[in-house]
Amino acid sequence: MNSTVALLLCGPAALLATAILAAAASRLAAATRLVYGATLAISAVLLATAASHLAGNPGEASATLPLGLPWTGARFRLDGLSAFFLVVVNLGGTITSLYGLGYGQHESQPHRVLPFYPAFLAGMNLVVLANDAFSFLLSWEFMSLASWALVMAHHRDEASRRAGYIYLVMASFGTMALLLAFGLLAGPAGTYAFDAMRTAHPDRFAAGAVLVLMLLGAGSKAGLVPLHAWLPLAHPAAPSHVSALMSGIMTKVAIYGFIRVVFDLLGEPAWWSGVAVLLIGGVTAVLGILHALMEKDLKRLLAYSTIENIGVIFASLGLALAFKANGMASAAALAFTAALFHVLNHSFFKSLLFFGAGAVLSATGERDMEKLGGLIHRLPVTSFVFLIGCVSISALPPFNGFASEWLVFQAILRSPELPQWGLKVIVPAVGGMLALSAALAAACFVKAFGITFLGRARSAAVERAREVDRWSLAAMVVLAAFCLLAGILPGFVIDSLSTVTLPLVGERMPVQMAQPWLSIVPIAESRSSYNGLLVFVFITISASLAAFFIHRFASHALRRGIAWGCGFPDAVPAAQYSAVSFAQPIRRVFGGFAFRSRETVDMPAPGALEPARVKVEMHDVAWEIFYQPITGAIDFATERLNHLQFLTIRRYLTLVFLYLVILLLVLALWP
Amino acid sequence: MNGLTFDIAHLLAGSLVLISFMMLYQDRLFALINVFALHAVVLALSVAWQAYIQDAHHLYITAAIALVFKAIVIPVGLHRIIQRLGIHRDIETAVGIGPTMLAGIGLVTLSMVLMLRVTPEADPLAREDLAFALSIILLGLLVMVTRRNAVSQVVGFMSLENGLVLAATGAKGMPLVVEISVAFSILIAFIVIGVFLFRIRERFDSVDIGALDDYRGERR
Amino acid sequence: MAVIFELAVQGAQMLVVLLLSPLLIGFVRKVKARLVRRQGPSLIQPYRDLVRLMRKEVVLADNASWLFRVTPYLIFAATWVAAALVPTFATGLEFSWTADLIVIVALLGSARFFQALAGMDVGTSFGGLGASREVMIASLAEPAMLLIVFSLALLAGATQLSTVAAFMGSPEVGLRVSLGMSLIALVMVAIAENARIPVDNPATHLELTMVHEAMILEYSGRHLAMIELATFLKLLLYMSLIACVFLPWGLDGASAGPKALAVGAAAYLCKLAVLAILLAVFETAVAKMRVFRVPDFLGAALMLALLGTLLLFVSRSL
Amino acid sequence: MSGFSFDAVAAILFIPAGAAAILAAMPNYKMTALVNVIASLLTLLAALSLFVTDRPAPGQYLLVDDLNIVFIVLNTFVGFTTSVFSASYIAHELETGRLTAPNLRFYHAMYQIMMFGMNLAFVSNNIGLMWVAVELATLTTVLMVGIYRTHEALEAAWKYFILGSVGIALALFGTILVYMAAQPVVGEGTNAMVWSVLIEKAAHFDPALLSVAFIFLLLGYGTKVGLAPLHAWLPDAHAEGPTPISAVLSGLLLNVALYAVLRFKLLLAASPQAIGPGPLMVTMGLTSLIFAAFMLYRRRDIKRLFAYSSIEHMGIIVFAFGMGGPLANFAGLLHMVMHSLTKSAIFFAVGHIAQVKGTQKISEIRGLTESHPGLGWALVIGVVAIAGLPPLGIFMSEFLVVSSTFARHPWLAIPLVFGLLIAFGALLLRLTGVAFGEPRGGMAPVEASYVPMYSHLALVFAAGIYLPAPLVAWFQHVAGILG
Repeated sequence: MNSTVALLLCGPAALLATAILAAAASRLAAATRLVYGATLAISAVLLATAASHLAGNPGEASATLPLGLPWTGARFRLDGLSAFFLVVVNLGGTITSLYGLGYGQHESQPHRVLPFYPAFLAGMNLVVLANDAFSFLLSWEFMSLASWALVMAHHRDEASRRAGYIYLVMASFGTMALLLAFGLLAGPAGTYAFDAMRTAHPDRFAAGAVLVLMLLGAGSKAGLVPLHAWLPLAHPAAPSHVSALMSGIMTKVAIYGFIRVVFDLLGEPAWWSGVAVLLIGGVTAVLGILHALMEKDLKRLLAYSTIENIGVIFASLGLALAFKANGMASAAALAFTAALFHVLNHSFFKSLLFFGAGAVLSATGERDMEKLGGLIHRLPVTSFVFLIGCVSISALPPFNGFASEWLVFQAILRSPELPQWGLKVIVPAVGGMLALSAALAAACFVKAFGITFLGRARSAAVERAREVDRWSLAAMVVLAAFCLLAGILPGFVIDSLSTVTLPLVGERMPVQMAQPWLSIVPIAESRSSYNGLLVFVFITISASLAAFFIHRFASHALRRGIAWGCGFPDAVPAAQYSAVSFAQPIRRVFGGFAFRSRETVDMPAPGALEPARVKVEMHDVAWEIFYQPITGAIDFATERLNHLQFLTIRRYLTLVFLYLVILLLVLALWP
Repeated sequence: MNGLTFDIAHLLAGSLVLISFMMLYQDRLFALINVFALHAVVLALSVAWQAYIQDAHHLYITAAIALVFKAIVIPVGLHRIIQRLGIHRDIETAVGIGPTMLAGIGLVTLSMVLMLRVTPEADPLAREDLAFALSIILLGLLVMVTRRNAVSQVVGFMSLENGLVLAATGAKGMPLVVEISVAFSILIAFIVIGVFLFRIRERFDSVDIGALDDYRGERR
Repeated sequence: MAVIFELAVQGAQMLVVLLLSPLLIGFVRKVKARLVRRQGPSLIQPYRDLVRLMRKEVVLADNASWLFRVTPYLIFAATWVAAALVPTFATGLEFSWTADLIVIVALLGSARFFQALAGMDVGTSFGGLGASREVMIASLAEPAMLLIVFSLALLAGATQLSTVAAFMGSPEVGLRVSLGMSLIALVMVAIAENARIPVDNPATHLELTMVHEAMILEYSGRHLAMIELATFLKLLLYMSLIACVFLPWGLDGASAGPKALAVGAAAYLCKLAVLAILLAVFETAVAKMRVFRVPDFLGAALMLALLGTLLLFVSRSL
Repeated sequence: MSGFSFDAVAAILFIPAGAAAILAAMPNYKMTALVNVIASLLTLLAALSLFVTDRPAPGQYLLVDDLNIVFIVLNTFVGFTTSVFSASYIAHELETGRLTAPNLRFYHAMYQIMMFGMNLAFVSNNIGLMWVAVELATLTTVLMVGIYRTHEALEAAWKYFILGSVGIALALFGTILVYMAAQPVVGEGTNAMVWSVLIEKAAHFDPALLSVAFIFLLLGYGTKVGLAPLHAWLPDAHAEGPTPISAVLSGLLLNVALYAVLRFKLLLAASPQAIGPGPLMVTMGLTSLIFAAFMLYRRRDIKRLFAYSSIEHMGIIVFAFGMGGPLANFAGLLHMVMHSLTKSAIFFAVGHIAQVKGTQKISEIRGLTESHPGLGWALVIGVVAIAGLPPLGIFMSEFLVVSSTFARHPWLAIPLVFGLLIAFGALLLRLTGVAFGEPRGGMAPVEASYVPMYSHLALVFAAGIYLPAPLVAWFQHVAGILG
């Protein structure tokens, strides 16, 4: 039993112990501080361990406990992949706990959050460590269960109850899909250990079925369209720091599951599997961000943008699959690295943004952007870090979001070397989708920041807003710093990812830290290169140069006055552009096919006094196509079958009698 | 065994099936009960005959129970109940006589077919017995499901049980036959008392769906 | 020694773009004025405007935040860096490898991002109007631009502008349909990005039609100067982009020595002049379109770019 | 056979019988409750002693082997916990006056007789004796279901009684047929009804007779297992009887009938030419599962809801045993044990909830986790367990059933998973309504006995993450026996 793994297993154990203690002591006043402090410490230890493993790169280590499935035992294994995802999980866990130290104080019913929060963290850690199907699924579903309990924390409002319900049903649907996938991988003999699955290669059809089932199972947890319906309901319903965990971290655990099975256990992929994943990823990215643009609830907007990022990640995973299937190891390594890098980045800025939303929520009590505005004056620090989050997620240099998307595009540019025509044509198209989603993301977050923090206050709640506590601010500032660092020093991250990519796609990206001036060069400098650090330095220098010159040689006089606004008299704040009106042009452009949206204007008759009204009706197409029929069918079946509860005894006897006769007939006709 | 004993046993069992058909045909309660009394008598005879040919004396007890209890006590009791509940005028078949008869014929053939698949090595008497018993049981069930009235369903159940007794006695040296027949008599007593005491009104299914809904909040 | 020379060249380029861009604008305006038989302002009018603006005091709306005041410098810096990284009179500059074409597009994206935010900061309805229309246009223009980048990169096997330019200069390019399509798409995108007619009218202040102007409505004084300069730089950037990709003649490595550089500079000026005249003619020829026709316009660009990319495979396979 | 071990088996039978006699005579209800608990405890101890002592050789009437010892221990354990629960439950019923002291005397006596019947059914080595025992248990439960004398209670009892009697008759006919099949081979007399003998000789029996017999037995005992479409009595009996009885019905009586079915399945499996029992059981299992899953949605009465979930789980278990093979049988056994524990725990909780809220209507119960955290969270854990979520025991069995089925017969796994998901949706929907939201209904603090339900849940939880090696070996051995 390897010591590292032992240490890593003690972590979840400690977390579970914390959960139990929290359940016992959750009504104490100090409980919040204690619990989040404990989780902070534990996650930090786990983070350090995993990071050192990833950096030190001593290969794999495994351990087996006499738990779980009797004849398999609970197996755990630490390799590059799980180490990386452990880093992601526990980095998120650490910072979220830090945030929770402050934010948790606002919780009205702490006893509904505190016990489940450590359990949730423990579940995610265990998923990443598990090395047999049973432990994996157990931890997976335990993770869902804990997060469900957290979603139900505010159980008094109808919305979160509904969210929780849909969430857990979808989660167990996903688990069933994974269960079937593992059933196929394990075979009739029931060898549930991953090591055994790794060696046994399923035939083509089985492999295809496993891929589809993984897309269903892991995809439903990660939020791939059309399995995303639960995500924008559940993530916002939870307390904000939990939303950050669910959106920033849990979706990544789902991606880990996908990678573990498809890249590791399944053996050599078929080229069409790449096509499937690519297309789903591209569509998910575009639809997700379009939905986000239409939202006016800040947290729901963030949840939808999570869907977009998941799409980007899956697209580049699909690219990696396609390259791997054609034996282009270096290109596969590039795409795979890009995906993992984006995983890390998204965990940074999505957590940051959800923290910001939480700060806004606790400062104003509002999630609806139509009631916010002008917060930049009230929450200076929060607004600044939120702005950094927005810039990062909009993939703008020199921040981290751009670095990973740039790598994705570089990977896409390798596509002409692919032999299959389908891929040759599809990959650039998907590239176009990704570019579109990136541009829309920028639009979306201009809206998110502009409506929430800029302009004038739209409600009295904003006037009373005060900057949030130190803990929350500290957490957000740390994340913002990470966003910048990962953006200007991408080479460091890429190199530390080499231990992950090497075993899974058989190749690694060239060493980046050796490059002059710390720039990153995926293939060759003559092809393409990017140096976030220099770009950052140049922009800073030239901006400050300009500022200096102007203030030195030109005027620096300044006068405050009322807004000009083309000479219109100062209108009420309600006259500002609102979230909906901001999105209107884009809705006109894309709404037609994405939401089947229709705008109707009813003008009053000339001289009539009532105002003209604009009605916009939009449809959640995925919901209407996939979910309503199912619920309808179930409703119909229950309605029909329910009559059987109300038969008379004679009728029940008749049932028995007929059944007997039928069986006897079967027997009589038996060969 | 010699042919005569076999023929007599065969005759008795066959006539039991015939009487079951007669039951299917009745649509008045009193008539039904009388026919059932006849059924019980014939059963008693055949059981006694089995007791004689297997010279298993404990079977005489079964025969006696059948005669006293089923042929006399129960029918009389049912007569009284019917008068109490004042339902002796009801026409109470849920399914028409014709279809019922057809179904009955189908059931008999079915049981014959099933039992003929049994390997001939088995004791021929047992085979015949089983075939007849099976058809009696199925016919009894048929009576139960084609009649609306509690009393006639009780009758159906009892004829079904007669079939069981027939089978049990037909099985050579089967232990516990007496105990079982006693247990069944008690069971039937329960049912009859249930009909009588609990005032399960005219039918088992008297408590209509609406009522169930009101009581259990199970309305859709 | 060589390093110093190269650094000098790089610095020279930065200054050149900075100093040349107002002149370019002045030139375009002059030509447009001539085309409609007007005298028009002098070539150096833009310089005068800038200086004047810088001297004026800034009138700041009451609830303008720090972001509003920082933005102009950010926009200017981002655009300037981007412009400095596009080969103008020489390729392979000292820092040209810090950013490839994608990064340059993204840098302009950052500039736009902040400009839109600044537009919403004061909280007038016009700011929001401008911002929302701007991001709508960008949401179509950027993918189109990236698809153009794809087709160029697929052709040249690189997104590094110097390499692309060198490749386009080399004989093996030949005449390709997809290149033509990319060129048209690029021009359309450039028109949209620079808020020129028919997408937007830089000279208008008519509320319902303006996009770019609406965002910077609240700016004044030195801030406005910064933004104006950034706009000039952007136009120059796109022109030099088109020049170095589609008319890469006379371009040479930065280390080629003074003589070659002089040739390159001369060639560059000619190209700029040609493109500017073309732009002026085009702008005088067409009328501004309704805002909600713009998506169709850019959609066409997007389709052209995608088509170019796909045709590339076909032509490759032949 | 060693003297003590014989005592052990005898004790399992005579302690309940004797206790019943005593209870029938005792006036004071507090005492009766206590005696009831003590008797159940003693029976449990006797059952446990079967592990340590060597077992009696199979006799004419009694038999203890690896298969039925599982059932015996489970039976006596749940019987004991239920008696503890029923003590507190019944006390409350007496206060509210739904039951009177004489009722209680009757109730407790009946309880012990029922335990006697079930234990007898398990240890009997004789198909006739088993039949008698099962009927005894059934009749006692019928009487207990009707104990409230309300209209619905009588209605339910009557339905149970009639359908049960028909079941009895069919099962008896099956038994007779088995005897007829055995008699030519084994010879006349009791031997032709003794399990241990039958199993050995089964290969030589007449396959046609055996097949007919199995159909009758499957329907007869299947009625008691509550397999659709023979289930009609089950929901009402659960809903209208006293909750301890609902717990016993779901937790134990269904297992008794299932045990009988399994025994005869073994018999049939031993005779190759007869029809395979597997397909029949798989079909019935899937039917019950899917049917019950859909029925769960429209339920308004909380006890009836969980009654239907019992049908669903019996379907899963029968399916698993029908699939056969070491994995599926192991899963079936595990699932049966887990279901007994979980479902009885749920009924414990539901009983107290119904008492404190004064209603069984789901629509009138809200926000339990807030008004009564102890009961509410117990219900949440119970439902989470019964819905097959980890880290609780049923997840493990469902994991094994589904994955092993999918690996062998993919097309059978699809409807299985479908049914599981449908049922999950319904249970969770109801749970969300009952356990969360604005509290509604009676707020009075409840003096509940939390020990039984939480001990059950603790066991289920433990089994979900850790099965002790001896238990596993033993289960695997039994699974091997079941073939």
